[in-house]
Amino acid sequence: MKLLEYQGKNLFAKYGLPVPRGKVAEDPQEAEEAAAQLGERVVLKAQVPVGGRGKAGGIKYISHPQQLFAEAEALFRMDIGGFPVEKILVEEWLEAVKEIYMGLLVDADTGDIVFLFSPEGGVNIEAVAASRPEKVFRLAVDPLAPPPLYRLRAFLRQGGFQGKILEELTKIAARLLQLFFAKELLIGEINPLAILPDQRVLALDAKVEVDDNALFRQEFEKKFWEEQDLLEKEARHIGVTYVKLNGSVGVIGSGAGLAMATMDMLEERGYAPANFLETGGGITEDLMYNALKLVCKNSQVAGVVINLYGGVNPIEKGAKGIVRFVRETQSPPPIVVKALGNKQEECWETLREGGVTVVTSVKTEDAVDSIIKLINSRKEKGANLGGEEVNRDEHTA
Amino acid sequence: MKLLEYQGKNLFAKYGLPVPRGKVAEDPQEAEEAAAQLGERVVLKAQVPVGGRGKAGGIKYISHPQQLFAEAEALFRMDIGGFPVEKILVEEWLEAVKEIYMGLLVDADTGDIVFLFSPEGGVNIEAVAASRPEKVFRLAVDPLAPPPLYRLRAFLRQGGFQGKILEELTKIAARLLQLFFAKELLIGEINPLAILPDQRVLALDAKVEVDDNALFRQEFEKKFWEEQDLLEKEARHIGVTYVKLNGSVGVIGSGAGLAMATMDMLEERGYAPANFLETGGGITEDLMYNALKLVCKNSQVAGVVINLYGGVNPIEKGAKGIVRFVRETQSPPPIVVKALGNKQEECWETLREGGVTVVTSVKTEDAVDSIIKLINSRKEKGANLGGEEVNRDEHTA
Amino acid sequence: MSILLNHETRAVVQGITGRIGSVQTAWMLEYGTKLVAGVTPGRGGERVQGLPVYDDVYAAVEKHGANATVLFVPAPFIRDAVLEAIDAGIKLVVAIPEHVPLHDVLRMKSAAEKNNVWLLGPNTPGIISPGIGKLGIMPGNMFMRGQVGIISRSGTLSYEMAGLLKEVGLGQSTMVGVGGDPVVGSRMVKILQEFEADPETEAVIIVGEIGGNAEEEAAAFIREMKKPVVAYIAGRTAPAGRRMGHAGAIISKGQGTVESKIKALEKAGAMVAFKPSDAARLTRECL
Amino acid sequence: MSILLNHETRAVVQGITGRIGSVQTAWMLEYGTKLVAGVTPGRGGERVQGLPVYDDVYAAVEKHGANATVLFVPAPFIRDAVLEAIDAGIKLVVAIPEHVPLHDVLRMKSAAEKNNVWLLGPNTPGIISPGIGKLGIMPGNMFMRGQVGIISRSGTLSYEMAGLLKEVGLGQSTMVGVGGDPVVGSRMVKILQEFEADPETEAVIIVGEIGGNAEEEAAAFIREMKKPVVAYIAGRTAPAGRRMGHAGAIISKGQGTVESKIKALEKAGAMVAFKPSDAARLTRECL
Repeated sequence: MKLLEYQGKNLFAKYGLPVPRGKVAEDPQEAEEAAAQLGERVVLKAQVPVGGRGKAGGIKYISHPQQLFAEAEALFRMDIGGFPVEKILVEEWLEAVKEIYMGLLVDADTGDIVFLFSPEGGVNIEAVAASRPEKVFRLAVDPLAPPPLYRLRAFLRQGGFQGKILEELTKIAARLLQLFFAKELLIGEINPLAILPDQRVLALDAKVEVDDNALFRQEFEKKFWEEQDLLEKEARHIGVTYVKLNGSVGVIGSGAGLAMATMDMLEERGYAPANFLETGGGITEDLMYNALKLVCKNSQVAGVVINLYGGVNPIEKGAKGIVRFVRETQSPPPIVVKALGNKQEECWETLREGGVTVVTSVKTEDAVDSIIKLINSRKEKGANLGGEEVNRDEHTA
Repeated sequence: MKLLEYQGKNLFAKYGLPVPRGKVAEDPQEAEEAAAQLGERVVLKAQVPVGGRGKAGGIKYISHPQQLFAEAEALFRMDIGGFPVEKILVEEWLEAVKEIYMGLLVDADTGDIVFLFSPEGGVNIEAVAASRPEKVFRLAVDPLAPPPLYRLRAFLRQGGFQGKILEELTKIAARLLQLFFAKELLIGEINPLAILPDQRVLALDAKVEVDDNALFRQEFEKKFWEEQDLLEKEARHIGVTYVKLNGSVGVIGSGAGLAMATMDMLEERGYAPANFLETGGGITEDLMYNALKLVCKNSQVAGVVINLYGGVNPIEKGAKGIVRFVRETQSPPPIVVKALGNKQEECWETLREGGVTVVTSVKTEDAVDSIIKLINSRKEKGANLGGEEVNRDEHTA
Repeated sequence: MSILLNHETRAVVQGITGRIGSVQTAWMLEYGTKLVAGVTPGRGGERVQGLPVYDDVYAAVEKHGANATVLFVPAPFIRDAVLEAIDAGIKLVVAIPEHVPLHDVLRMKSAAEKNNVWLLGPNTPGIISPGIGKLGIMPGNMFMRGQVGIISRSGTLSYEMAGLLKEVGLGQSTMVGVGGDPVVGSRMVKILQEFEADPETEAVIIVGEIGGNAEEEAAAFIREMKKPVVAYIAGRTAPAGRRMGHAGAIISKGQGTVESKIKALEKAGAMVAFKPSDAARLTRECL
Repeated sequence: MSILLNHETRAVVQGITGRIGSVQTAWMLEYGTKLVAGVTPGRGGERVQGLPVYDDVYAAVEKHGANATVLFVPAPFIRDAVLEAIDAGIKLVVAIPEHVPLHDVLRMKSAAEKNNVWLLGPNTPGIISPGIGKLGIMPGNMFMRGQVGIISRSGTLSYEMAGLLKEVGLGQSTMVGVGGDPVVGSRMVKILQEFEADPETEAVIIVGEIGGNAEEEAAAFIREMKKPVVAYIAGRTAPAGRRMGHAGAIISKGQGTVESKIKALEKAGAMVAFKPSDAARLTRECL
């Protein structure tokens, strides 16, 4: 979950990281009021959870108060990277004599936390990293023994700083590190970290990504996910992972890999998936019922293929949820269930008794072929409930 | 600085360590009111900063409310180990089915922190430690890597506990450890830690000693030292260490070892020191003036021997303070100053010009002999200012 | 032979008193796995599925010589449970749960590396050496003893792959689930090295998916391997920028695509299959 | 020769920009000590007493090959300053300040031990090898090069002892102040071992005081020593249960008395003097 800039800056301030004076506004009127407290020259910054905002025109520098209302109005009409601008951060306009990059992130390949630092920060940091990598300094951070202040100081000294400014940077680095560990961030980045003409050092931007898995023990001022797609929100509530796609065949898998493979095989047969839905390891009768209901809320869905393994999941209970859905739903779409593993026979029996098509083959393509066949036959014949059995490969023990 | 039991228990409670319900009373009336909220059977515990309180009669078990007032009155009349009872802790009376000892302390010899634990706690813990040392378990604690919960659990299991009680003890141990490090304790001890008939585990006593040197960054609810000797309190204010003794010769040293050696040599000559005063490394003109004034407030003082080295201390400045004291005081006692090290000549000159007796020998016994001689001659002749010079051993460079 | 999990393995079940822990213990025992004890703090002295329960892992090591553990501890508590197992001297740690906070994973991984411990997961089906035992949640009936090693980032797809191999008459030496999280305890390449050194294993199947660069990293070693490697990578149709169930399954800034992985693997000499059943067939053909 | 502080010593002064740090740097330089740099965070780029000032110890090590440090950092900050010096590879750390919180001392000591670093103090006058240099606050004029090693828990008494030795014509190889706190960085016995091994040292004087059991612990080694050991223990007249200036100078529960120390030392074959001038005389007699 990415925080918006202003949320990140509030978090920064809480951990003693210096940020500019500023206020969030939700309409041009509020923006004008906020600016009145900040002085003549201010910056308006659209609050959207995507990068490249500056290049998209989402940042406005205001040198005359009379320009402000119109510019704010224009910003609130914008849509950046698919996100409508609903909030603007109004900040004092500060000019930097030097822009620095400082960031903590996780290198997923190695599992290391890395502290990145460059005395040449700002919008072109990626170009600097590519063309002059010697200007980007890297410190591996052991999560079991984070570097103390003095190691950070020696690290930052490589950027060519000394004395008071170095001390200021060291304190900021230590606080960023403290924040990163205390709030279990995935990313904590300051770019630019600006040195002002009066030698103050301030974080002019804040990029913070938090770990959804740690939210049970971490508080943040706003749960950004609440603004996601409604079906995805409902999926989270049910306890499954759902990603909406553009095809017509609903997909439910009891694991992420299996669900993706099912999608891949649909595509191989010339069909597109309507969604990705993964149950995880918590299948119950209710969960399966709710998952199927969720998938079928998408009006594009012409049929659903369900691919399950009984390992940690009690597929015999999942079967009951599927049967209940079919029974309680008026003209449900065709459904094919492939289910193997622990208690597979019990699962099959429940499904067959409930009139659901069962694939006992180990090949996912057989389940895909079966649902395609059912969808097509439904199209031809009109609305019939599926009740056929596909058993091309019943070697499974 | 030792905390009183109730202060220690308040600290315990803050760190999630379970303690009995209780309240502090400053007179029998308050004790009765406190008891009324706690039930029929209560315990009255005298709050004094010394051990052996139980054996001295400082703990009273009250089974009938009508006994309470008289017993409380009796306690408030007591004096335990030289401390008058000014506060009583009134607590619910709990019976233990088992008494455990748990303590964290510093082994000064090795510099290790040790976690001590015995399933046979209670008043006889020292006897248990002496006669059955295998019943006292010891865990060395590295201050750079304190043991995590799981190590504590395995450690405490040695006491023969398992299941729910072990889990409860483990939590208590972890919290005691957290408190010990968070508040930088010198001692954090629970004896007894009681298992009650209902399987609850509670700290029935609290022995907490805090580090005076850490008080600049630690807050405690009450600074107990404020109740110390008045002269010692003033000494702390001036910035020196003062210990009142029973003799007649005031001693001031610029180091603890030197001051003690001076006392030892006075004793060798048959004289007793009136005090120990050590300046530490912060000598200034004012500090020396104030130190001398403090020493002379003790009416027993018949003379003062001052023993200084100029290393970190500017003895030439100290000399000015001595001279000022002599000049400003009406009939000051005889004073002898031995001073060596950096800027010794400048120091001697100031003293001599101020009419103070200087010993330039390196032997402390020469300074001791000199002050004894002055005191005795003063006794014989009445009150004269000392002005003689003792130079038996002037090899010093 | 087999890798990591063998006849010397004496395993403990951490979180045995939980619902899933208890049920899975029964399945593992039924499969013939050598489980010696369970551990749940606060529950020492009980018995679950006939196994003694201890309050700590040290006790299971002292009393039963336990050298492996499988964890059904809830995600919020798994970090300390894993650190305890490592501290107690356990050398194979199988962390089943998903939704483990990343910072906890980083700490677990760091401790495992410092102590030369095999940490599988989190978010793994576990490990199975058919005919010897299983530490994990995989359905035993899908697997069969044989000469193919499987490394999988997905639980369900590893079961499917085992079932498909059985159809072509092949069994497995060991199936290792590395876990579906962005950061997992053991690198795929390390497990490949174990399979290359194992005399029983004659071929290796990699079941990969989008996200990360484990497959690309593995490719560098495949180049040097004597044994044939077959791979299937799931997620050809997954949209960029979306997490596909597994926290680690995401194409981010153009990194971790199926194409990049296939390219690296093919260049290194691995055979890449378009679907799992093709991977089984290709493996049959090269043995 | 000398111990710990010798001709190879290249020292840095941490806290050089403070009042005491600056004054003592001048005294140490005047005494001929090889000081290569000062360190104060936030003051890099300045010069004090002609020495360059850096923001961190690592820089002084990189640029000047510093291998020792003397600290005039205020007590609240000394822990991190010492840990930094150790982390930067410094092998002799002299921590002058008193009133250092005990938990900080414990951390410093633990780090020093893990890294085989000599930590003197806190609350030490420092170390002086007359004729070579001094890292500390002792007045140089009291000391003279010679063949007696001094180990002292007290600063002022060590100066007095050096002055008394001079009177009887003896100088010192090295005087080591271990510090007056209840827990100090280096054990007296370790320093005795260094003196025993040092060819220049012909006798050792221990200046002890009440409190702790450093002298008792040293006695166990004195028994094995070839060189004569003379001791003086201050505090015969100190009352029990009161801290005598030094945080470590306290007779607590009957432990740490002068009698106990004298008994242990005499039993081990040391000569125990009743006053410092006797110690000087005894030393003279046995050389």
